[in-house]
Amino acid sequence: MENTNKKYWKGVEELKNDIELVKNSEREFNLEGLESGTYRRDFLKMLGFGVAAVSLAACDAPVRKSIPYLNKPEDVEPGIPNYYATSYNVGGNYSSVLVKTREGRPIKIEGNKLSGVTRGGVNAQVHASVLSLYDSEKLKDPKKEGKKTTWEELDKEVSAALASSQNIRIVSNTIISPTTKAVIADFAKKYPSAKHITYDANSASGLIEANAASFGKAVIPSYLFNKANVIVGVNCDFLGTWISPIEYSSLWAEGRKVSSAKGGKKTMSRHYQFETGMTVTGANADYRGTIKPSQEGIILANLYNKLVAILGSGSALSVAKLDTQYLDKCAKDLAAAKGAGLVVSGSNDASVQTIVNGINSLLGNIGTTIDFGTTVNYRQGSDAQLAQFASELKSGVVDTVIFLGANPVYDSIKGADIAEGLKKVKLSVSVSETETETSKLCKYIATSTHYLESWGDANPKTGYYSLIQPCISNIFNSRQAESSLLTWAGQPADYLTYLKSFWNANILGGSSWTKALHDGVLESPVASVSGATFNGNLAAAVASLKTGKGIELSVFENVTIGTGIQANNPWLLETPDPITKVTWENTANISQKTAADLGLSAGDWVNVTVGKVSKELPLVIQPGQANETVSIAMGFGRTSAGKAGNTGTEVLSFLSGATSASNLWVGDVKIEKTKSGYTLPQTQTHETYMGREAVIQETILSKYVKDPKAGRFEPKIGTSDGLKKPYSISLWNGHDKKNHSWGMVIDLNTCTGCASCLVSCQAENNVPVVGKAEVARAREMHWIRIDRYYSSDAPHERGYSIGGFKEMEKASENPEVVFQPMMCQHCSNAPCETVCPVLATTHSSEGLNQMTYNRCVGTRYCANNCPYKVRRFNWFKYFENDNFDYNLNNDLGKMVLNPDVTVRSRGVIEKCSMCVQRIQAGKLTAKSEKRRPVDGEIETACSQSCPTGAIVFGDMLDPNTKISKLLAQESEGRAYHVLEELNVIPQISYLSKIRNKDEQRNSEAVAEVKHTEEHAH
Amino acid sequence: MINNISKKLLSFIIVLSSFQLSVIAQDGDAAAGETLFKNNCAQCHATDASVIVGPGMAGIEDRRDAAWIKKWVNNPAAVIASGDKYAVELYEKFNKTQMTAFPAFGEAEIKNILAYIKQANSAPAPTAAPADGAAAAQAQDTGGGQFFNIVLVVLLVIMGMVLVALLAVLNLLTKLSTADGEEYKSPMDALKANLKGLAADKTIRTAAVWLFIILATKASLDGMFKIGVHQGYAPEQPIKFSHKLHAGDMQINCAYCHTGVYKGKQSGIPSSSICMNCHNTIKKESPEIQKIYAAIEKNQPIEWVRVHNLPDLAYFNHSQHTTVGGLDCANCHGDIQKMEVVEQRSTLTMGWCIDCHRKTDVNSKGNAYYDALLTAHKSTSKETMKVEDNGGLECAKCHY
Amino acid sequence: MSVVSPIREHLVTGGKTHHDVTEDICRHVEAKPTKEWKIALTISILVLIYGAGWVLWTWWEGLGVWGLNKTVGWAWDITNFVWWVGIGHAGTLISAILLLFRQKWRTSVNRAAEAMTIFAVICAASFIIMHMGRPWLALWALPLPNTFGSLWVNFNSPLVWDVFAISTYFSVSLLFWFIGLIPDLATIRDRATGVRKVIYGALSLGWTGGAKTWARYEDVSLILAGLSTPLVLSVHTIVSFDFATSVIPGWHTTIFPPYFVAGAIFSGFAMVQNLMLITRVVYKLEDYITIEHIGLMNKIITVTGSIVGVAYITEFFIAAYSGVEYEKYAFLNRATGPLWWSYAAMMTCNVLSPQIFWFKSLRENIVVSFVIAVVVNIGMWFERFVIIVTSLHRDYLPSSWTYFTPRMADIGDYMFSFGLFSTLFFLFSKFLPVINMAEVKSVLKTSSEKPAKY
Amino acid sequence: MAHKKYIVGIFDDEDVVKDAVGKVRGSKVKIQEVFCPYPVHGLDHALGYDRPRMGVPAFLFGITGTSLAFLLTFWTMGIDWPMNIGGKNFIPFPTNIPIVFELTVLLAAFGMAFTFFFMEGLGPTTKPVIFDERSTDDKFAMAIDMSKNTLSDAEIQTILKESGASEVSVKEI
Repeated sequence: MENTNKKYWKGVEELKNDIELVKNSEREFNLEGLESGTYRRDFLKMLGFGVAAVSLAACDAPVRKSIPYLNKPEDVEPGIPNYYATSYNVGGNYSSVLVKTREGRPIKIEGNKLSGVTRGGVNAQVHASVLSLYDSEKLKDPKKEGKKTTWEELDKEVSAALASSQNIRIVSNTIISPTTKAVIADFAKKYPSAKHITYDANSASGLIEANAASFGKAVIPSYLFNKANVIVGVNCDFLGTWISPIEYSSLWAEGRKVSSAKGGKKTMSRHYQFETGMTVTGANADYRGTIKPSQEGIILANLYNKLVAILGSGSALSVAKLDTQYLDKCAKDLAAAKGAGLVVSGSNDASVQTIVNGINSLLGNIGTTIDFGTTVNYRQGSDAQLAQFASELKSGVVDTVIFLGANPVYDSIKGADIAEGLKKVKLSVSVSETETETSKLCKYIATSTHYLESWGDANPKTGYYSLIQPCISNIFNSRQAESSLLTWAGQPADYLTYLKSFWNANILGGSSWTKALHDGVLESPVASVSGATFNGNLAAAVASLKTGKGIELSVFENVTIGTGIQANNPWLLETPDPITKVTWENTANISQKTAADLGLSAGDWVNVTVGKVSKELPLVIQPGQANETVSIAMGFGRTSAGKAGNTGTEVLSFLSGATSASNLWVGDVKIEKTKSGYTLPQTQTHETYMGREAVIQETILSKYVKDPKAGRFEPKIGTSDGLKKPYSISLWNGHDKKNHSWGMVIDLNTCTGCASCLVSCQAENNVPVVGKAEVARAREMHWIRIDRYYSSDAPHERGYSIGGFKEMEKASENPEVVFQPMMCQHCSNAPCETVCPVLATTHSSEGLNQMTYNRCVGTRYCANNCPYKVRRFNWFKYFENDNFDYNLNNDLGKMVLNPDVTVRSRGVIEKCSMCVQRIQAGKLTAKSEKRRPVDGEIETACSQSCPTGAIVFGDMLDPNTKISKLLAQESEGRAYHVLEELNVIPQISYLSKIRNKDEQRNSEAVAEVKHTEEHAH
Repeated sequence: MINNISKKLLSFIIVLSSFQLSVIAQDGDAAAGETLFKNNCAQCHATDASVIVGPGMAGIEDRRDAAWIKKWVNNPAAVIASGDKYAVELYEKFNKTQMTAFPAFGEAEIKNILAYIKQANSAPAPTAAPADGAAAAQAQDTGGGQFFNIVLVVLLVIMGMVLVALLAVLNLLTKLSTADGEEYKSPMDALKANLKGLAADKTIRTAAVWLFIILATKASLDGMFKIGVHQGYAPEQPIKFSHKLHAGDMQINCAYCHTGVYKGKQSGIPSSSICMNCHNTIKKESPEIQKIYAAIEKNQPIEWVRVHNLPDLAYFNHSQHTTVGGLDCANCHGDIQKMEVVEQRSTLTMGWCIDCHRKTDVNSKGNAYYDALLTAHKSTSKETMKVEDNGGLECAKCHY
Repeated sequence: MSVVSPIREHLVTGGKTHHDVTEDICRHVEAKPTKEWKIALTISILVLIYGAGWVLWTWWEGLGVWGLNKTVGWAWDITNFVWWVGIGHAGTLISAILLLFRQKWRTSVNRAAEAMTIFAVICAASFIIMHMGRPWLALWALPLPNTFGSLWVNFNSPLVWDVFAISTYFSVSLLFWFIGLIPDLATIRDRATGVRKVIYGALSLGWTGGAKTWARYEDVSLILAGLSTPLVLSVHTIVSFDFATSVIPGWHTTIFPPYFVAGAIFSGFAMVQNLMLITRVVYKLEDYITIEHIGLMNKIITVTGSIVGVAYITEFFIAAYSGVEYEKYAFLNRATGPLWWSYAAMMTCNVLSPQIFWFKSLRENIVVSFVIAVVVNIGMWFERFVIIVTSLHRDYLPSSWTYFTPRMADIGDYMFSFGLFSTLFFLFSKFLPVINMAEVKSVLKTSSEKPAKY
Repeated sequence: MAHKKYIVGIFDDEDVVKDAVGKVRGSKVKIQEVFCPYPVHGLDHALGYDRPRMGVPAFLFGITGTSLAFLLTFWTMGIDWPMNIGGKNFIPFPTNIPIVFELTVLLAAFGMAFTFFFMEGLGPTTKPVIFDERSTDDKFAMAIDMSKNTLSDAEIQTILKESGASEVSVKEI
């Protein structure tokens, strides 16, 4: 079957990239019938060392069985991982990835550095997708009316029904696979009444519409954030969720990196953000203004007018004057950076996007930072199509619907309409991996496969193609969506053949299929950046801007759960939201002032009412939230996601029927308190860093240019010989690191707080999921956390009094934000090591702070004595404990475990090991090849997955490594150790945060806020 | 980048395949070839014309040229697929049994093997001289502790005897000094009296009690040290597979079946397909081998009983010890070649690991990884560089 | 026969003869248990069983049943531990230091105080075991040869120091107590018959009370006292090292050793006071435990309470003077942060409440003494809670700051220690002489010596 | 064992017995031992005993404890298995001082106590020779071993009575 054609990345056989060799080597002996090739399906039975412990006589040790492969696949060697290149492609979100498999089971997703799109970056959702593969609540068989059925029966009945259908609709999210589209086209050929409806849960329909109107191109262009000197985002979370965040993060970071080396890059792009709720993007902006969602268009129109005034070209639009903080400054900077600016809006309102197009074209950004030569396919959904479909469905025109992985009943605004309309159709088929809200209402469910079980391809951008290959054969009795469609279209179901011939005919163009499969990508990018001419009707756009009143509700997509497709993924659920740090549920975020006005305080629950819809959910008082707005994340409140995923509150139903609906906001919201005293499942409850410069060091660009050490805090210890650096004083002689000195450098400037590293670490290191109640008790187990600090209005000097400290504990109304990834610092003088009574934590000669779980007796003294509070205690036995019914508690979920890392038992401490298993494996490879390890060969899970490259890992003893060179440059610049005065000498350095801001005193900033507020009223 | 690494990996594999004799390879091609042949080819091919699984190798150079052989060895499937006439014929002739590919063999290796085949056919086959050095080392290893115990026991016995003798003398002397007026006792009676006296003597009683307590403590401590240690564990296996026959008499290289031993963490229990490499032609009728057939038919793998059980919390990687450390299998597993049923020879306790790490030199010769370390070590110490000196006793080398 | 000196107060009142002493004390050992004792023991055992249930649950489920979290890794467990160890100081202190200072009034109280020490240390030790994530591996904290290549222990760790200090303290206290018991056990033996005679005979090690033995015995007692004095000071010093040698602001404080020792004496005396008053009433030992004793104890409580108060203020001064912002914050946070109430409770109970003993009438009032002793122990519990929890819950990185809320298992496990303590104490008070007869007898005659007056 | 004959004098008061000891010894009577319910200061001196030197074993055992503790800490952490713990030196000094102190005290205390038990023949199986059971209550019993004395029973009894003994009896034990 298909399996034998898989291309994998491994040591030996990779040889001359000759796939045939490997393929045939499996046919070493011609034992007909034995090598049907489905060995991977049986991996549950046949793990290389599946261990069944059987207790025999009481005093004898249990006998452990070793079960070998019956017929060992040549490419699987127990204990050695294989890597397969494939592509993550769920709902239009795309990432080219490598999948690490052990004994035939995928256990980890890593970025594919060969990809020109994602460039080795992976985000939290992609990392977590490997766990979705092992979701024990997935559909195990095809279903008919909720009951198990067989494929033969289903195919027969569906085909028969299709034959008599008059009006067929295929509903899907964005499909970026050209071959899948071809399959749909084939299907439509057979059933000419079939129409393909594409929609997206978080749609860019308005953008495409606007581009069609403005430029005559119904496409999404490429945004070149790396080429922009001034970036302006209006409610556009391009670092978190908008269109292609991995790609944008990487490009954005290019413009944000600075170097303290002599002659090093000391320029940065300047980033303005105007938004309602605080997003990852806003948190990383240099200047951040707050707007109500209804003001998106107005503020842009005002910006346009200001630009017109400065540039003296174009004509001003007639729009109500609205000034917000930093808007003037933004206009000035944009005008100054003409042609190298970039204005983006996340709005789904074509009018708003038209104004954005107007601004960009006024500034001459089209063709410089906005590339219409390479367009992107991530969002193709059309809200109009969906609306039409919903109304057709309701009116009974449509008699057959096939949902291709889509779940519009839950994740579209028309959900209720569709649910109602589905009752009227004759045939409804859901091609779905899990039983969703939509598929529950369908007659048939054609169980489809996870992308790691599927063949496929993707065309994320013009000229960029990539392949999807299965890394495991189907775990359940499922069939991939394309095969199902092909079957019903009366074609051979073998999708691989179809895919191959489609590629040969349309894509490969002479290049090797094998190589493409091996690399995962096939790229022939358009070299030049091209523009388009603006023809939009700005006046009409301004005229059709929607207005809001009262408190406005803004529904947003958050970084972790997204639109809720992977809602039943405990890793994602437990990943704290980068901003609120809330896990496991969504919250109503309101500003400090609005909370005060409404008489709400932390720990309250509120009833949010829009029209007739009213829902109760917990409250978060969010600094930086626009006043008189409430933001709630989508993706939660699913009803059929599964045990873990049915949590939080569904919000799209607030929007159904609202005029501004497609743009995910609605006005006139009522909020009232229902109960109080609730402890949120939050991983960080304190907001500010209390002016502790030893923790966070930051400065502004202009100061940094003058002095690379600007903003650095260098503690000195007073001695009888005067002030001394902390590290120069010691009672001890210390210990040399002779072989390696592993360390990390983390750039606070480019860490966006996206939490990709967190999930990557969780996957790599078998970190248990503890659930909502335990997170609320502050017992999450993550080895790496991302500390998010808000600035405070209190001047630092006032801190030395009770009142001053209290003041510093309060975040500003619209604070500056800094993210600081925090994990074990691997201190050379580790306080934790000294206090362990049983030597369970000691130091290695390579600079690692070693945690030996099996020696730990669990006194927790080390955790108490850790100044960074990075040690985690196993309060319970998180595996095989019914109270923690997550992946560690079912046989399927356990398949995701990394066999190289011990699963910790209860009562022991665990913490970041700097991925010692990877270090050991890398060293072993080097030793076997009789050489020193090469830089980049050994990577930690976090450093490897960072889309912006903010984490650099390596051997600090080897002068040729990236980290050594970086430290050499930054040691007299931005590099600092957190809490340096403690003299613990960490192996982890941080690079201070540089904001591209003008020098401005805090008090003035406060004054300006007040000023603009007055102005606004 | 990954390509680069894999290329390096590849070159490493080549080195690895010829690993054991790479040093000797400089002495003569045939010697290197012999090792290569015995490790990789001898399972199926004889050096003479006789057929084992595949054709005999005598005269191979006359039949085929070196380039063809290399192509074939590296990727037989490709050669067959290319429609090479000779290859196809061979394939048909041998039951459509395809030869294992050895992609790692370069020209040098092939040449060495050919040289060996030539040599083997020209000269009478050299008698195998199995080197039992490892076994001897093993015996010595455990012998140290035993020897000490024996000495201890002998000393104790001697001491006991001396004590008795001294007491007897003392008794006699006392008796002599108080002999007046006391009736003569027969020697037997005297001895009896002595013994009685000994038993009644408080000091002796106390000493005996103490001795007993000390011995009992020692015994129970020893017992406690043995908890969880399964030295000598030799479970019955589902198939009466004899390592003595395969590894000993037939001299099949360990790595032929335990394919992972030089490559990865696990040495690997061979899958049935590996057994079938030979047993689809050899001894098919044996009831034990029929079990393999049955397993394949039922599509159910054979459940071997694991002999060497390290706890999950200890990470042990075979290739670190075999490929990098250059250790023989026998070092830990004992003389498998002589075991009918495999048993656990070593204690496999952490102390045992640590002890070896303390004593063993790093196999640093010719390994660039260690060059700088070795220089640094030599500058500070006269001792050789032990595993310990390179962090071999650190916790996270095995526990993570 | 009674020697009465009219101008001086007596350590033992009521004109007791030596034989009266024997009778009074042995009566409780020899007579059938009283109803009150039975009721008290039953209640103790019930509390013990209830607590043991919680302890078993804690061990079965894991420490997650407590209210601890990632930031606050110790709370009630170590608070209780330090509290009990502190209480355990008074016994040996009374026996040893007062013996060295020849304070004869101690004779009436030292037996019960020493017993209390031992039981308190047992309770403390139970928390050491209890607080471990894997208590069944507690043996690993001892340097024993093993099969792990002989992996020893970390002698740098204050917890290992604790192990040595607590076990030494426990065993030496036990020895001291037992040696003190030998003559009294012999007295009981000589009055008893049957099985009791055999048991008490074995326990009394064949004591006859020869003058030579007594002379050596006195020497041994004195040297043991001499050894115990630094020992008792070292124990709480070492316990304070758990905190003082760490890096956590609020823990890393050089004044901890004296501060902890003073606190330990303070709480220990308060506990002795409580037990003494109870014993006095229950066993009608008013003649042995006189108002004089109570007054003296109260004075010590006031003095140590004030020392502790000075330490609290000194901490603040050091924090402010150090210039270290973490320290400053830690101490301001103690008094004004989210856990301010524990700080307030500590200050009120420990520093303010004992000051009422400046008034003689209150000092010699039994009810007031009892109540204040209880209050002091509550205060000392809060002192440890303040040190442990408020320091931990907000340390260096504000991102990790949390709050601490106890759960039922925290309380249940604490109750276990109370049950254990009272059960042991009631058993002791029934089966062993609660007052050191030999010593009391020795002061009957020499009671003309001036009792200690501070 | 052959029974020995003793004369036992019972005294009621410590001062009386102290005086009596002087008188009896003054009369050249060898006193086996005086048994008291509580320690009587000066009695041992009156009986002519040496100063009890229990400090000697305590010191010796204490020194042993100190050395053992140093050995234990230095050997285990410095020699047998040196480990890098928090960047500190392998030899745990001065961090081993608490251990050294505790072990010193422990060995000194127990060593001395057991020396004492050994010297006095005290042990759980020891059968005490009790001349008068009241000697652990409120009486002082002076035992005189007749076999060690040359004076007659009557003479000794008289001396005892004259010295203030409330009772005098003859016991064969």
